[in-house]
Amino acid sequence: MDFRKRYYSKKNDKKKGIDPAFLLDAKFEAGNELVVLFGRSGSGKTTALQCISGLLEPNGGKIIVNGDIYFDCHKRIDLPVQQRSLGYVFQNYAIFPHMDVKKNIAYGLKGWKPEDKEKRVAEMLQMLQIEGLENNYPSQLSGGQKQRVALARALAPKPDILLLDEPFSALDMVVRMKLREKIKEIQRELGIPILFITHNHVEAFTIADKIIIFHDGRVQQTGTPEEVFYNPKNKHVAELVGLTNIFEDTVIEDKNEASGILKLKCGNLELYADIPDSKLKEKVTWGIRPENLRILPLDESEKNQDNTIPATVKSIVNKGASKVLALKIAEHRNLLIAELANQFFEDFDIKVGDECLVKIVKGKIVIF
Amino acid sequence: MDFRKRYYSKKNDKKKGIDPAFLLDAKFEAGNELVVLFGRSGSGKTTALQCISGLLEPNGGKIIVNGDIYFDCHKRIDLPVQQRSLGYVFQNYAIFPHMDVKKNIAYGLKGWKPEDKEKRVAEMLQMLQIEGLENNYPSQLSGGQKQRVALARALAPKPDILLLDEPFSALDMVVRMKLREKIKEIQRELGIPILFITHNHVEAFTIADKIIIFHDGRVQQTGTPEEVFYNPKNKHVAELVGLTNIFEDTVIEDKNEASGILKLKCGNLELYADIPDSKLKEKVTWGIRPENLRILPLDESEKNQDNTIPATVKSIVNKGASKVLALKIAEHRNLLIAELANQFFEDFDIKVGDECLVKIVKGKIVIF
Amino acid sequence: ADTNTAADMDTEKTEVTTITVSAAASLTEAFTELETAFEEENPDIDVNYNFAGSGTLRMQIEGGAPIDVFASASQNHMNILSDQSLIGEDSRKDFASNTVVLITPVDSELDITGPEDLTSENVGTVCIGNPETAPVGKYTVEALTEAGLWEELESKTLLAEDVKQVLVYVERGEVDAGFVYSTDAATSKPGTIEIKTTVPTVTPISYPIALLDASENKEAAQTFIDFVTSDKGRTILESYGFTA
Amino acid sequence: MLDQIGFPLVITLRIAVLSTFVVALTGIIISYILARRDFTGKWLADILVTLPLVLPPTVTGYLLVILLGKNGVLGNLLYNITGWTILFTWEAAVIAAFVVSLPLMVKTTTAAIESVDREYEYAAFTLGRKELETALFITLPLARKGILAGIVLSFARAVGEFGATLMVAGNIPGRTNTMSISIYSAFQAGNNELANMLVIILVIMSLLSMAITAKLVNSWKI
Amino acid sequence: MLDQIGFPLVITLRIAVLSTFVVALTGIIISYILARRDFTGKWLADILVTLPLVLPPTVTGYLLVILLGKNGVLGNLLYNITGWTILFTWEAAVIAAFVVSLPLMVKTTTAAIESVDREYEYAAFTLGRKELETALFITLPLARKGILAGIVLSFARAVGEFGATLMVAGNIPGRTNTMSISIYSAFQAGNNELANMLVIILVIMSLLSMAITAKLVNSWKI
Ligand SMILES: Nc1ncnc2c1ncn2[C@@H]1O[C@H](COP(=O)(O)OP(=O)(O)OP(=O)(O)O)[C@@H](O)[C@H]1O
Ligand SMILES: Nc1ncnc2c1ncn2[C@@H]1O[C@H](COP(=O)(O)OP(=O)(O)OP(=O)(O)O)[C@@H](O)[C@H]1O
Ligand SMILES: [Mg+2]
Ligand SMILES: [Mg+2]
Repeated sequence: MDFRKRYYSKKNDKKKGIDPAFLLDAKFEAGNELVVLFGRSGSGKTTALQCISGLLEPNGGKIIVNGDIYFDCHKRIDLPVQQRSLGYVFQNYAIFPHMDVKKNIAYGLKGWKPEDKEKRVAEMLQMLQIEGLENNYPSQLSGGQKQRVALARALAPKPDILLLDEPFSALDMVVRMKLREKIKEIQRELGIPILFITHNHVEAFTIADKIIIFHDGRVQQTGTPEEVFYNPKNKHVAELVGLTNIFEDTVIEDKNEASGILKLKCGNLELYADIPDSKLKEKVTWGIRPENLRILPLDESEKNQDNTIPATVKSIVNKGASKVLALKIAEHRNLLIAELANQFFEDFDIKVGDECLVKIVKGKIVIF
Repeated sequence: MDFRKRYYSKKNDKKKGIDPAFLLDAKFEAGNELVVLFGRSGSGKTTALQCISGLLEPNGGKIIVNGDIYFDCHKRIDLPVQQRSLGYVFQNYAIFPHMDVKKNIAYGLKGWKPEDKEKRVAEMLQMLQIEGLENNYPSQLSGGQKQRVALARALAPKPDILLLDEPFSALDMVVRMKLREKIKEIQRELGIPILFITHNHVEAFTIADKIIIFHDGRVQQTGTPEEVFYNPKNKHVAELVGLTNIFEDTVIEDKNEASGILKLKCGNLELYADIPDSKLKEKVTWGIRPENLRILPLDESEKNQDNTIPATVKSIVNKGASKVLALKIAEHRNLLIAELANQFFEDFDIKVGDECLVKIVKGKIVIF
Repeated sequence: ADTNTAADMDTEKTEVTTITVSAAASLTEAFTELETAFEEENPDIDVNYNFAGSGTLRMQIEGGAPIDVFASASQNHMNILSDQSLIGEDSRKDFASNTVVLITPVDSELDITGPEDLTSENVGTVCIGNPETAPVGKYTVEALTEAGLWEELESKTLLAEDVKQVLVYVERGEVDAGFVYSTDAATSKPGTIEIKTTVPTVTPISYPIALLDASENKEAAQTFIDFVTSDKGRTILESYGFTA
Repeated sequence: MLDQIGFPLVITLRIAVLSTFVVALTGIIISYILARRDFTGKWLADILVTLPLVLPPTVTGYLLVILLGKNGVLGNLLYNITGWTILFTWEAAVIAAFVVSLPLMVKTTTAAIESVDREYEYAAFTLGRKELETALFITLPLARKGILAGIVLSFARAVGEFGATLMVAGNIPGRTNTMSISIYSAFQAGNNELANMLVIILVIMSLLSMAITAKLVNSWKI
Repeated sequence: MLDQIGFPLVITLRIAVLSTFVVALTGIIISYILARRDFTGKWLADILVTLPLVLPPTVTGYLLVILLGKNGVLGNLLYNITGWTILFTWEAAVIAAFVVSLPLMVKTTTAAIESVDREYEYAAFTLGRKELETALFITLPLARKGILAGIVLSFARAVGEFGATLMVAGNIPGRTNTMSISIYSAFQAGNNELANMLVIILVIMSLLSMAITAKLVNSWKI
């Protein structure tokens, strides 16, 4: 897949040669796997799905799914939506308001025998836990129920490719977990490509075979969840995957064994990091995930260890299973954010205002 | 607040005396604090907000906000929506399709001076990070952008009560985190009640002053996030707050110091737990959060400790910052789910199929 | 220049009375010319016409329309008003008459010279006015009945709501023959119809005119009626094909 | 008297129902195309369709006579092929009713279809449904309020149609005298009693038919 | 000739514009009430509004004459108060046009308003807007496609109106001879040249006006 789509804010802008308001330039591969499209709101994920589905005509490039050319700008191919055998869950569901749940779900089952239809609908109802609602009209459904009807409708005809635009956004965790499993199962069973948009980190990480990061209409990085989450390529990706501690510093020492030394800008602190290839005196952006920071008691013996710096606790927020600490480092403007399992606090009682040591684990530092 | 609302699947059902398809029976208090409504999809959260807003007329009960009677069945009071001074973010946004972003946001600013309006709109645009989109029409916005416009529109007039129906569901984590802070800030600044619906655990936990758990139209539990998440009152709440390990067993020994002993049903294992008041031979449902399970190496010396049982690892799923283990306990049908920070696995290498010990921390066991 | 000043002085002196005359549509052109002559003679009276089918005019009067004079194309409508005492009986006069003619399309291949030829099998549809709504139809039916042809012809007749409709059908060759007033035949598109013969009618076709009882300008209205029935008026009407 | 009422009633119903049926069908097709397609000359089509509305019915009738008469373009063709002249038959009245009520149907339905959110159509496309199926089962049912309004207006107009009908169908007692024409005749003849009776029957008939149509269209959820 | 065309053109435009304006206003109000309110006798209101459509215009005209004439209920009242008879004035033509085009406006607009998602109105309510404001700035703009269709239909109908107008306003040259009536007269008098000319002008005028209306209404986003 490699296509472009331009949006203009006014119709005439195109003719007038005004720059488009938004330009999507998407280039990625997706095999028969579950691909998560991940990106900021407004980065072009929905637009990408719409181009693939054929609901939007790209301005250029080509879209090939499993060898079938869906769209090719040069060969002037533009397969009609109907022939693409899609299952598409729209971000706003778009379930038919004049049909009840049953009819909505059965709508894609064209040419099926009535009893097969019946069976398939029942299967879907059960899978999505909306049994008992089959005769409700959309106006009689809750938000999450609507979303599940949209999912059921898209899944029912066993399509050749699934495009899911934030399909679980309105669902509670219990259904959501079950459905994540189901979607993975369906992917394995049917061996089809599934493109999945989500804003949920855990969802992206657990469900994806591959994650594609969008930013401002451009693909920034592609890779397995581990690659993308643990080794973001640039600042945008890093921010997106929750690598909250991002700094910019200068390399002050270059080691032979292909690792360098970074010096924190506003201080006299020196940090060691593994950098594949960096140049002396070069400015680099580096970061570390909050859960990769270690907190130690203010113990003089540890103080002089590599990458261990004193800090003051500015705030502690309980997230349920873990706590997030904001740490002020001496002479540094930005706060360091650390996340630690609640269990940790059982052994180590720390409160706002306390002083402690932060260890920035060398191997976990990411350089962009 | 204490009101009832019945939905009938057909109009005539009411007259015919058929049971309503759905009955909401909500009874809760909400002061000037941030209250999260938490519950399964279809449990009546949106319905509750709609009753409070006045868009639905409850079938009975009363709704009093800050001393103002919004609705009282007996006194026949039903304050018009317009006089309730609400900010309501609809689950499906409902932003006006024929107005651009600016006009949408300014729509509630009736009677403001033009320059004040202008200023407030600019403020909102900036706060919600949708600057540059002010002249776009809703059809030219992405899902998340629409949601932010809906939020901006509701917040702009500085209402006396905020009703937010999954206001962040379509937003990426970066904006979401900022907006969580903003909403808390607004609550503190204006000192108004905010009712907030979300399906996100972390969001509920971090943002809420108080959580109200809905299940099937009824309020199950009310309390601080800690109370609700760590001490769910019943199975429904437990499931909802992610207390995934739930079992039913019989109390086989009752200790004097007000704690009992539980015996796992299908095994010869004995577990100790703190139970406030339990009766011998009584069946109880108990559970433990996944992050409160400890995994230890299969070390004979530990084996005979209290609440420590051998188990086999069935699956390991990486969630990004932590891993979820499914553990098979000898002779027990259900799997135990444990969640451990990734950091833990650095010291302790465990793979699928490995045997290990699970420690069910006594103090963390919850009895319903 | 003299008359001008006289007229100017007149307008200053006497107030102009406006009268409304409802006249049958077939009188449109004749009455329009009549107005100029009349107003020249009576500068203190301004005539407004209201042209429509006689039936419509009658219904307007029944409904209480502010009309001063009614000039009908049929006695029937005048009679209906008379029965309701809506007209001034004394003022009722016949002021013009007309004749019914048999017309055919100009390219007609049928050999039609008179009404009796219409019974021939070759003749298809014959168009006549609806006797209930168009006076011409009533006269036609009477004439055909008198000639003993009506029973035979009735099945092939097509009723038109007014004379113009008959004319259109004949002009376009949609029917084989039709009966219209001679005055209407004169207005047809040149070279489209052929007048075969004048049909003798049982009752003479006379146009009655009368003052309306509800008129608030009876004097001026009577002046107008007098003018229409005067020699001057007659001459103008005759120039448009009406017979006196 | 029964005869004076019975026949006009039957023929009027027949003409109105048939013409409304045809108007609804063609109107929906034209409206769909106008609402969902872009083509050069769209404005022309729009104008042609609206035209019969601004012309006095008699003029429309006259134009139809010119078109359908023995010597008219269409009429001549028809005559040469079938030896049949449509003028002065009740079928001609159907055509007249069709022409005068089509604008009502098209304008109303086009607006209704344009107001249907295209998202639903797209959803149907992704479910493998062709445009025709989508139009039938998604677009039109969603536009049914407007379509119903169009049908009711067209039916009422067909029933009340008078000027153009008179011109093309004539008034052949026992063949083409519709209610409207009969009422007109009765009024013109000063037979107010009959006229009033006919008006009452016409009104009752129209209301009944409209109520039935409304029921039918509103239940159209397919 | 200019006089034979100029006056009818002006008077027709004046009548059509005025009546369309009044029809649009009252039609929108009636439609809003029909679409958004439940009351006993709603069906009756619905019927009364649709009625003028099924009656032949001449009959409608006749009923209006009876109502507005000196001896009519309204006409008598008016006469007693002002000493003025509305019959046979251009104002009467406005009333006739109003009556015959109101059903078109109401049916079309009611359908359009009913199709507007109430959610938007609710949103406006929560933002403190009264129902009237909401109707003006939310409901009606969202229904504007249907409203436009209604206005165009009403305007066209007012321009083309003939039967009822002739009945209540008469055909008084220089005072009430509208385009339609002039065309009819010219046609009756066999003055085909004038008739054709008038038809062409009528058509052009209507199309222009409709185009302008469409522009106006479509830009109505407030
Ligand atoms: N019709 C349009 N005209 C102009 N700009 C548009 C149009 N539609 C979308 N856009 C812009 O294109 C960008 C991409 O939109 P898209 O819906 O693809 O975002 P997204 O990644 O799906 O975001 P979200 O997560 O919020 O749904 C947005 O910034 C949006 O403002
Ligand atoms: N008009 C209606 N008629 C009948 N039942 C209805 C109607 N509207 C909603 N319901 C039912 O009422 C229940 C509660 O709906 P509600 O929208 O309040 O749920 P919710 O808690 O907001 O769920 P979600 O998280 O999915 O948005 C649902 O089970 C729904 O099916
Ligand atoms: Mg999107
Ligand atoms: Mg909801």
